[in-house]
Amino acid sequence: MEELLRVTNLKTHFFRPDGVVRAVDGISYTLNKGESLAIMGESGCGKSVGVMSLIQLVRKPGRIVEGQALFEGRDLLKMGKEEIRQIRGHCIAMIFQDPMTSLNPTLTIGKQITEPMLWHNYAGRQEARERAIKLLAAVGIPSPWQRFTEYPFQFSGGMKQRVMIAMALACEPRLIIADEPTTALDVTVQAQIIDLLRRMKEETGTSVLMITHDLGVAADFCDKVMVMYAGRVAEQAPMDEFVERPCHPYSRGLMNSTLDLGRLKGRLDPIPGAPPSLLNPPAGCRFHPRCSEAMAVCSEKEPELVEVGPGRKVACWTAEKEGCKN
Amino acid sequence: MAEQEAACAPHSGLSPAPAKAAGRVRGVSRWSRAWRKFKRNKLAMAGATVAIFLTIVAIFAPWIAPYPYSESHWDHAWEPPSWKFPFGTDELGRDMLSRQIWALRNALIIALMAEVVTFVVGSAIGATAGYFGGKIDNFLMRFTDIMFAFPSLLFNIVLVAALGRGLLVIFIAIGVTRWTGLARLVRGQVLALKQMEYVLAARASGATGWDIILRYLLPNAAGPIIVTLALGIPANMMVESALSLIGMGVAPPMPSWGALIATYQNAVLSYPHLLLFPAATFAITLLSFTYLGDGLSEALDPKD
Amino acid sequence: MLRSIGNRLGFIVLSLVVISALTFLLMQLAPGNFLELNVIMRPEALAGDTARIREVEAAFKARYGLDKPLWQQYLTWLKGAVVFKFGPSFKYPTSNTEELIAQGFPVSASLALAATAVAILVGLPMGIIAALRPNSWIDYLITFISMIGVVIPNYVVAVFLILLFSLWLKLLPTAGWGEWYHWIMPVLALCLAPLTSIVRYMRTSLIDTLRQDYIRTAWAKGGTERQVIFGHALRNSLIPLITVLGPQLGYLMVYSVLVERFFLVPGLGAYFASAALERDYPMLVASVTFFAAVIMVINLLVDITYRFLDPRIRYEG
Amino acid sequence: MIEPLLEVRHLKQHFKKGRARLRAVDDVSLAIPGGETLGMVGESGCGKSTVARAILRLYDPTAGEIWFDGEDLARLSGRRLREVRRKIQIVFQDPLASLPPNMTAGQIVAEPLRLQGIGTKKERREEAERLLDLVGVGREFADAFPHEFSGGQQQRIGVARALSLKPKLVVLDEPVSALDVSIQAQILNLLEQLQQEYGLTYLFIAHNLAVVERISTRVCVMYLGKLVETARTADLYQQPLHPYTRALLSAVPQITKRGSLKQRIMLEGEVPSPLNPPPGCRFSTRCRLAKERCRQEEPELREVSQGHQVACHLV
Repeated sequence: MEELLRVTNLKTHFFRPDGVVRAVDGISYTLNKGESLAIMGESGCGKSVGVMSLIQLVRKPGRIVEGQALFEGRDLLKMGKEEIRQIRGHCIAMIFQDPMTSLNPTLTIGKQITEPMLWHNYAGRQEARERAIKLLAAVGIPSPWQRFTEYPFQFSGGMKQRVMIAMALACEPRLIIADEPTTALDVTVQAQIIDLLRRMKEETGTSVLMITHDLGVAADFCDKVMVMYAGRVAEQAPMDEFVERPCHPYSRGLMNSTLDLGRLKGRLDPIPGAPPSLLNPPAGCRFHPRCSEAMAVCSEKEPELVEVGPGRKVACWTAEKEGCKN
Repeated sequence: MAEQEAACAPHSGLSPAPAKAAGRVRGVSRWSRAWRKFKRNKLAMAGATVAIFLTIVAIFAPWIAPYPYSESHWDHAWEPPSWKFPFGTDELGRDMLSRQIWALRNALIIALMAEVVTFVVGSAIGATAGYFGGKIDNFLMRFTDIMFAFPSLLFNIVLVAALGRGLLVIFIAIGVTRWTGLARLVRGQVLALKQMEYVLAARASGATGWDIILRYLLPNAAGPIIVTLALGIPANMMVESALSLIGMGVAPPMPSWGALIATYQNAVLSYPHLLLFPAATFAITLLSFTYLGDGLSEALDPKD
Repeated sequence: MLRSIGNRLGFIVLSLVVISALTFLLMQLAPGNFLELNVIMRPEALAGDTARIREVEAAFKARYGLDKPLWQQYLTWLKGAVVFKFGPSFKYPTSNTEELIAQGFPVSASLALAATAVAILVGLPMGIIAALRPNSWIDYLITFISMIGVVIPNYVVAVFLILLFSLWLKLLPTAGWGEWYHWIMPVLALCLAPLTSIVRYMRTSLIDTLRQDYIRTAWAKGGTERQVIFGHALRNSLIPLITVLGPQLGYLMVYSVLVERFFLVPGLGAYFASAALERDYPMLVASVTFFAAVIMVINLLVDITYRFLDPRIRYEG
Repeated sequence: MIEPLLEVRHLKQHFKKGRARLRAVDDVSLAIPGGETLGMVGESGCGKSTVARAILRLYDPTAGEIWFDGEDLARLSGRRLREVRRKIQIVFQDPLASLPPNMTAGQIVAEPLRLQGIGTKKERREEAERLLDLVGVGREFADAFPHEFSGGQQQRIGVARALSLKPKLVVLDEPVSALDVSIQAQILNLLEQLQQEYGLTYLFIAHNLAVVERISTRVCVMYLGKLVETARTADLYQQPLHPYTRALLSAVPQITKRGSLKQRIMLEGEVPSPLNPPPGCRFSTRCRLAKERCRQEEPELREVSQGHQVACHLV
């Protein structure tokens, strides 16, 4: 398979008056053409900042400190303002979490969908209009001709997210970044949106980076998974293997905390404590204060991300010693 | 929870639980946090310092002012600033510094008393409307809207024209035209707080109306109310001086900034100090109180 | 939409009735009345001749209908007010108050409009620049200047303007009316307050808008700075700006009272101030009602424009 | 059948919204036996939170009865209501919004005791510290303020406050929805443990079906202000009868059955506005099986097997 994106040692820090928040602190991963990768983790683990860095959308006081992100062989992080602008919405499109606030309330849906096509000279005015209406129909919006001239507040939450998807697809991007695309939606609507995303992905062959904290959504949609903890990568794996056999103790903890329909068992076995402050993360492995398998070395040296199987990498001293357990 | 990562909200989401030191953990209340923030704000601290200094000067005006405000030194009329009369003298040889100190005292008394009126009327009407809602709310808010539509400066002038130029009349006049804003604010706060889950929790535990007002609504609505009142002080001073500018302020010979400015506007070319000094001291006074108020509003901003 | 405009108009009428009635009533409570101040107290006129004083008083009262019961006086006044006839002034017995208003208002209104225009032309770019470079030295400078405008009343500004232009630079006469250059200082003095409001509003509103999710969407779509800032952010901050400008215009009308006096501009303010001082009640009641009406109508127009510009309100009514 | 601790009969809670009428809860009946947990699920705007607040008498019910411990709460007011209130407590969704920012953790937990006039100040303080230990916050944090805690800790304080009056019934309104998964599991464990220790009865409201399945003895499903199905947990999850329940269950993405969403029952559209609910069965606009009858006649909730009630013409 052809490689689309290779991120190496990406570091994005926030320089705040009270100190440096290491939101993303050296993450590396690859994504192939047509693949979908789930980036998972809890609030504040850096998953959003990590992908926003790719298209240089991190706001001050945040700054990309180090790293490389090769997209079709070109480094996104080294690009100038104009160069990265031509990537955004054209080669890499985004879908955001909250469809309610992610659309401009004072512009018509039609204008907002045609904008990326006009901005990138993808199509002329008339062509763009026709394509936008086609896209609206494709994402399942009834009477697209009429809705083209309507405003976001006239759409329900699920419909807005469909519009966001249509907008992302406008210029036939090679990569779609979906940042918690269904978190703000009800379950039945969430299912509709995931289904739509899957269909669109199959039809267009685009790759997807999906950020989510919902293991169910990730397992349902993605081919690969990357688990992040406190700004670092804990584990990377093909989804099937991960679901069967999570390797990092944190991944296992997540799995044990996640309730699944029909998976009744005794006491839940959650991870104790809470994620650390990124202003001042613990020394050694960042997970060690909450880890039941921590050893002496864990509090001293930070484990490297090592390969434990085909496409599987883990950053954990136990795995380094014994490979993947259970 | 909605993911609030550093990119979206750089000031939230990452603060850890209170550090577990040996023994008890001392919490930091919102008030002490606000104070720390206020102390860091240099403009606000400067404003506060000057404002406190001016307040002390106003309180002790009879002892601080070098001369009585209406004492004439006939042989020193129209004098420019000198060691004896730092701000010069007027046509009757009265010391301009002393007159401005008394003007400050008057302005401050009127501004503060007007704020008291504003606070009492505004919070009573706003709180009643917000707490009871329904018809009472409707009626009170309609009334507030009408009063709000009244051009306040004109209403002040009419009131003073009708009731005389006494100190009492002036501050009541200013107070009764300014309460509408506070009433709306208090009503909004009460309406919002009434729906807060912690108030619902208190009601579910059997809290009565008074418990809720005294322990929940008041302490939590205090911030915005304090800010509004603080910023009302310079605003009131402006109204007071506007009134005296057109001759509807405190009666002479009691000095007032507006009257000082009005009196000497024609003398500006020959005796600029008679206009420059009052305008400057007045401006400094207004600036200091405004910086103080602005600083408070930033420090008490609940957003972070 | 039409229905709510109708409601608002009804409310304006109600407010005007309440305001005028209140002013009318207050005027009756007044301690020194026009006669005492202007006729009786002047010794050279009547020299303590009590009979003569009574005569003059009775004639005066009869002329202005003051011998009738209060409610009747008010109703008569109200009837006239509906067709913009406020009756004769005390001070200028030969002119009706509406004539004086008609003379003064255009001057005050054009001053206020000119000041607003200057404020918009200067304030908008200042606010936008400050918002685009928050916490830079230019932002601090603009914020500081605008702070001065908030706190320093226009007549104090007028003092500094006179000191600067007339005393030190000797460019302009201290006061006067009729030539183009007479406009400079009043407009400058008046425009500072609305300018400040515009700068402060524009700055906070634009900074706030730039933080919105939909702006992030626009960046992510690949918009240039011009496309995102002017096409998305500015547009959304400008719509509510008119709700800030409306009240400013009304405020300017009232506060021009102070500045006009200062520069001897023959606007409504001059009449109003002297009416208050000399207890010219018909003039006071008429001008308070008139000012209130102007302010409320401006606010109504602002509201309608706002509803028209913001699609959310336009469609939901 | 044993006498239920809480029985709600034909509860209606309507709100005026301008000229319209918002039927947030429209004729809901339910019962919870002592010591059990009733789970309540449904999508946003279905009225589940309104039911919770109505039970706590935070509203005046439009119609219906709320029998608790032999008394009809819907008819109580004043002092008697205040006394009954100590037996029912609530935990809210947003952990920070549910704690007063001007009080310390200790004060917050002691507050219900103070409001009910129980104990001296010192005793209340002692009890608050004991409760803070119990929920895993630790008494050494009694003097810290809500904003100084993490979300999970804040929610624990909320639980401690709810327990301070030793209630019989605790209404949990989406208590874990705002928390990260690892914290969610901690709180769920705590709730289960407290229920066992103190014999508490829960009304557990959530939109997460897996969480509800885990903690509930019985489950009821709400749609647009109506109860559409209720049954023992295992019955409901294994044999859902109402088309809405089925769709809801199949819409949940599952880890163990990857790609299961591909075979799910797809629901068209979204929930209609409760200001203007459709006539007949409220689900008929989105129901694939809907017949003419469904669009005209409103189905009653009826028992189809032991303890399993459904409101659908087609079952």
